[in-house]
Amino acid sequence: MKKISKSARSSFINYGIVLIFFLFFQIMLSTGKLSNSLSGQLIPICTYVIMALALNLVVGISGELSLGHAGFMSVGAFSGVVVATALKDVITVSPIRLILAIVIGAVLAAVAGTIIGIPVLRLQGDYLAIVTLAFGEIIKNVLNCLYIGADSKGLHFSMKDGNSLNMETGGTVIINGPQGALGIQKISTFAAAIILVLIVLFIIQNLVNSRAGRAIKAIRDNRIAAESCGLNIMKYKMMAFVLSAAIAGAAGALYALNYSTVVPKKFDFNTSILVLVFVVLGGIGNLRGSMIAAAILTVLPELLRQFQDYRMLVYAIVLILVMIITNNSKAKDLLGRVGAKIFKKSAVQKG
Amino acid sequence: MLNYLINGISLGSVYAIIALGYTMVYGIAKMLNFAHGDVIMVGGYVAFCTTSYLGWPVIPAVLLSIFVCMVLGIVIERLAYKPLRAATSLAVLITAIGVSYFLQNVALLIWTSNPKVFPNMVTLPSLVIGDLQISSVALVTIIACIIIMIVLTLFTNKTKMGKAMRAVSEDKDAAQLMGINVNATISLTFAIGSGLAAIAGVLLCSAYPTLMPTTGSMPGIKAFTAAVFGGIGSIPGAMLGGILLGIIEIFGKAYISTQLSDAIVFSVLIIILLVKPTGLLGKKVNEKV
Amino acid sequence: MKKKLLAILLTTAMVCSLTACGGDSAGSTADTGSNTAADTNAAAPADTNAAAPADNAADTNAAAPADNAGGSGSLTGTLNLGVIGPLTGPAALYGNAVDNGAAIAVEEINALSSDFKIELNSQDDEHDAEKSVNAYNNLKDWGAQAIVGCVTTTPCVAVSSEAYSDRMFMLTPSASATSVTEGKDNMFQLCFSDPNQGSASATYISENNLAEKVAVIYNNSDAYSTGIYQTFQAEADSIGLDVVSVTTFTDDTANDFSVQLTEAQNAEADLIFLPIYYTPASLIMQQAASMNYAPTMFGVDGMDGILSLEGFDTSLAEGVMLLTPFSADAKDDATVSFVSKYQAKAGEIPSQFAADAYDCAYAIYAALSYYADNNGGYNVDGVDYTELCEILISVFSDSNFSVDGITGAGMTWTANGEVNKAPRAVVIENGEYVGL
Amino acid sequence: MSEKDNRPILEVSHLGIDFGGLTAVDDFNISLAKTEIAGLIGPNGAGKTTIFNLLTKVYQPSRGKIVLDDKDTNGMNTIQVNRAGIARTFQNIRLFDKLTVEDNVKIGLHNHTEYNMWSGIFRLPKYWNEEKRSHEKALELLSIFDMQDLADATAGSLPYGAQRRLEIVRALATEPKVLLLDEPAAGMNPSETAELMENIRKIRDKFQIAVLLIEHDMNLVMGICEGIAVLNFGKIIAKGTPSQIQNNPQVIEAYLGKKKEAK
Repeated sequence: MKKISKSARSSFINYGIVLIFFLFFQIMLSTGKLSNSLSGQLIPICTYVIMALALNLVVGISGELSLGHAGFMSVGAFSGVVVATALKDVITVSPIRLILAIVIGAVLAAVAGTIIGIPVLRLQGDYLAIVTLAFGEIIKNVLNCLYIGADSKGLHFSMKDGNSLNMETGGTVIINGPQGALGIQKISTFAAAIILVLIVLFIIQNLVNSRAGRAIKAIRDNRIAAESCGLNIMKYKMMAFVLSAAIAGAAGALYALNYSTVVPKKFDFNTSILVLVFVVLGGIGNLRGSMIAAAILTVLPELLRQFQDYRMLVYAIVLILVMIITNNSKAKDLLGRVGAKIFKKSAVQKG
Repeated sequence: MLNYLINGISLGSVYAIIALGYTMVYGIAKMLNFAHGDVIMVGGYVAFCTTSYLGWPVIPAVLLSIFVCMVLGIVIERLAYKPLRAATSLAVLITAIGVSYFLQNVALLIWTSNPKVFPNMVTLPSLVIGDLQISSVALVTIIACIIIMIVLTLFTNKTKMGKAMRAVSEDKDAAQLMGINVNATISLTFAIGSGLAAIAGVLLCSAYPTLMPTTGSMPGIKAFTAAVFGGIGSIPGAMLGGILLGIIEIFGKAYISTQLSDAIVFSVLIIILLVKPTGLLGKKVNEKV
Repeated sequence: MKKKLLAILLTTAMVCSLTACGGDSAGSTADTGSNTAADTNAAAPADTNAAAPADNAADTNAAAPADNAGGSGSLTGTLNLGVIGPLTGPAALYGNAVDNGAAIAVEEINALSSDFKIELNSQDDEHDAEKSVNAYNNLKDWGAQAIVGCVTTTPCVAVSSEAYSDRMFMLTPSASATSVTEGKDNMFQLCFSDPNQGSASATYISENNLAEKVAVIYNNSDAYSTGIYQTFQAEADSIGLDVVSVTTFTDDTANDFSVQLTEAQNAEADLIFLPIYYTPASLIMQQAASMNYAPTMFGVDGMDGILSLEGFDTSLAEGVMLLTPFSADAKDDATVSFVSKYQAKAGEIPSQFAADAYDCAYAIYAALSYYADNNGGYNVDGVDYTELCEILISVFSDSNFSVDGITGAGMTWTANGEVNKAPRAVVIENGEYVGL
Repeated sequence: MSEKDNRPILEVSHLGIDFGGLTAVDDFNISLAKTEIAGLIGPNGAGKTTIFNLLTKVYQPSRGKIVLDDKDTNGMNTIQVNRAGIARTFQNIRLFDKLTVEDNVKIGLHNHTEYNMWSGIFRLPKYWNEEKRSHEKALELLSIFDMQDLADATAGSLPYGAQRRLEIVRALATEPKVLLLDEPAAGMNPSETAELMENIRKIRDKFQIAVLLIEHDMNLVMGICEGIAVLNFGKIIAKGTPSQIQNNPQVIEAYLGKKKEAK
């Protein structure tokens, strides 16, 4: 039971961090001490934290590189928007609409994840990465051609253009191809975002510390040995992938409903990479690390607006350095030695 | 119809040249060099700067561009990939993505995001056969592609260095035991791959003359698709995959939908990988248990 | 010239004194009108104020209507004007043009009078809605009182709805979709709206009998391009313009246009409508030329700039027609002056984005002057942005308020935020824009 | 407990596989009694590990039949074979390096732990009961090799010998009927090997299973194996008891003789 309590402690620390984060900013917010800039970023921060957790489930826990996670985010975002907008008059209580939008966003993203996962997860390594990338592009491409409108008769779909939705006069176009979703009612709230972060943390942490999570990690560590132990490889890979897709979809819905507009282009390869950077810098497989990395790296560029030109460059260099340092024994040794030297020196100076 | 075919082959030839670089590097270093597409972009910019700003003639400009890219390829390999030779493919791929972003952003700082119009490097009249008209750029691209493939095939099969490359790609440790300098061979491969990228860059930009820091990324991804399509690691496979992909893209645009042409291209990749996971001409490699 | 120099010197002196006493009033507590310090400021420099515009008449574009002359209605204080646009990333071209254009206008306005200054703060949005909202919030923290922006459509839709609920006035130089202004009374456009451009293009083509059969190639992944196409198509259908081929491309496939051009050629289109930006347009022209296919190319304002594209063979653009509000080759004094200043500042020929931004700054200045004239003076120091928003909305919706800018004379606005100005068709001849 | 059960549990007949025209294993026949300890020996490259890979369906056999406990394994994959009752260890150790020792064993117990993903996520009573049971079971299995104190250590951090032992425990946890050990004594010193021999016997007796092992250490093979098959160039060249094998001239020439000379 010692083992369980150890992982449980780590889980509770994570919940605690999220709650402290929430309380701190909620108090700042209600006392009006928070700058507009920061208060406007609270929900995006939560979204990226959730995305980082979702991607970590695939990259860190399941050990497969997905380069198309923004695609699932966009499926969630657009389906969430459609739900929230179509039900505007039916359900007037916005929190219920938000929950519904997030749930349906997650479900549709899970469906997308299943459709994509079945063929993709049969592949391994680089192939899997490139195919997820391809799927991300396909999703973007298809959404760019998707038009959805709503009128009294229900929803109308078209893949051609907004004119061919054949809607009654008075119908609203919810998704307008590359112009994306327009006129979204902002119903995401900071509290809802934090609750979603907590739920996602709860799901991932409990999964990881259960039978299924163990199996997912075992497959990551050694696929052949896992097979020889009778583990159903596809089942557990799918579990991690689909769950991750669903979480990304939920994050997408939360994100989209925080802005009045959202376009398919937002969820491109660059966004997938951005989330990957969070995961890598926070530590692959390290949930807490990726949460913190996501939060800091979302706020930091805003604080360093004047260095905007160099931001992506710095990201790139940091990405390379982190990979080399964490994966090369020589570099690790060197860093360790330098670290020890500095530590020694300061110790000597102090002494 | 025939016009579409010619356009497809021409576009496909560019993909094929890029795919050759991908496939060689993958064959030897067993890594997906994501930054390959951005080396293309660097090649394009070098050629652009030397011809447009310095007024160099075409041939020296292309040669310099090849040289710069070869050096760049070796430097990238030494600094970023070599330390990771023992690491997981995940780590290497992430690093390669980092290198790709690095190159793009350096280019953004040097050349800004303003698009540059690439000067026409092939100033020959276009070929007209009856109704059919083949632009000189397309012709040069196709011919260049064929020559490169023949030279590469001869190189890997007949020369000592080429044989060393094949040995390294089969088994690094065994090759080392046989006295092959593995590091030098890998560097050579990166140099050749990057040199090809420079040629591809010049040809790509001649055919589609807009040059931006992101110019290389989409063709790079598509060329990788082509390499996988043809069977990664196989030189004729890359050629075949590239040309087929070009044709599929053009025909997809012409007969299915211009909006979804990328979706079509990527769907083909996925279908191929499902039906034949090693690509059209790829060999199946069993994991040693 | 000497007079101008004197005015500038005086101005600088006044800026110093203004910032000195404006320091505390910049805080949120200051009330409008009751600030005595500001009042004395308003009274003292009346002469310089009167002298400067006379000198710079060409540039001020007779902003304030002449019915209310006299020093009593002068505008004073310092306006915090925010600019939001993509200063980095792939769309940086447009954002930087807007930034420079607005900066030139602000320099000129600040040189006009020592009483009224504009302080400009440009924030980057990377052509991304999320970043744009961040930039907007950043500007709010800085104390922005009105916004010029956003430059691109999608960010503008996102920011304008934030601004709508905050009550912050926005004037966009270039975000042309109707969704930008729809249902938001605080949001005004200085550029043509997309429907305007689309239907105007269709009408123009039809009325001038430019073509029997029209092909369209548009960017399906771009909101601007799709928006114009849709209204073009609708208008073409209603006036009976024969659209024989419609093909698309995306940002990712914006290199090979052989299929689109072949289709247009096979459909025997004698005009291709290109509601796209000039970079892909330049490729289309090049590829059409290599196919020996020479239809009339008809563009919209995004086509402007094609002649200054680095390395572009301008002979390919010969005969291209476009509807654009601005051409850098116009010979009127205001344009010539703007172009030379812009070249000195940015080292390139200004695009319509720059010109629109330039006009935006002047339009806001003109609106405030108009209000000051009609209300016996106005001091913007420390004015809450919500108050300024209502003032600007009322002025911009006022049918008597008009602005003469370098992108159009006698620009007026409708209450829903769209601009009324005459679209100008130009044709490219001998590598220059020639008005039609 | 050392009572013999002579009913066959594993019957392999005419097993063979070709790799691209090259015959790696041909006409391999073996029969394993229910609690037999048998050895598979032969020079390097003789195809011993290939046979393990065939038995566990890592490779699908080109021909031949594998019958486990009267069930034909034809058409089964690795996973199904394991569930049917064949567990194995690997020549080049394949542990779940980043998992703890206990979790490694729990992976072995995976198919004998019964609760689904949702019970795990929502921590339903079933989760607690089953986790408790598998925790106890894991410690019990680890205690065979006195490894219960290492339960919280990371598998990858264990010394070599302990890693080999953990692999055996993990294989045992899947509750096999036949246990395949691929060079279990590799890298162990003589005293460790002796201990291992003892433990293999103990395991056989306790779990009543058959053990087939590949080993180069002749002391171990001759010491515990009841039957031995000698493989060379993918074919069986001799079969019999340890003493029969030791005296078989063919074997001595092909394998033992050479080995002695080399030494």
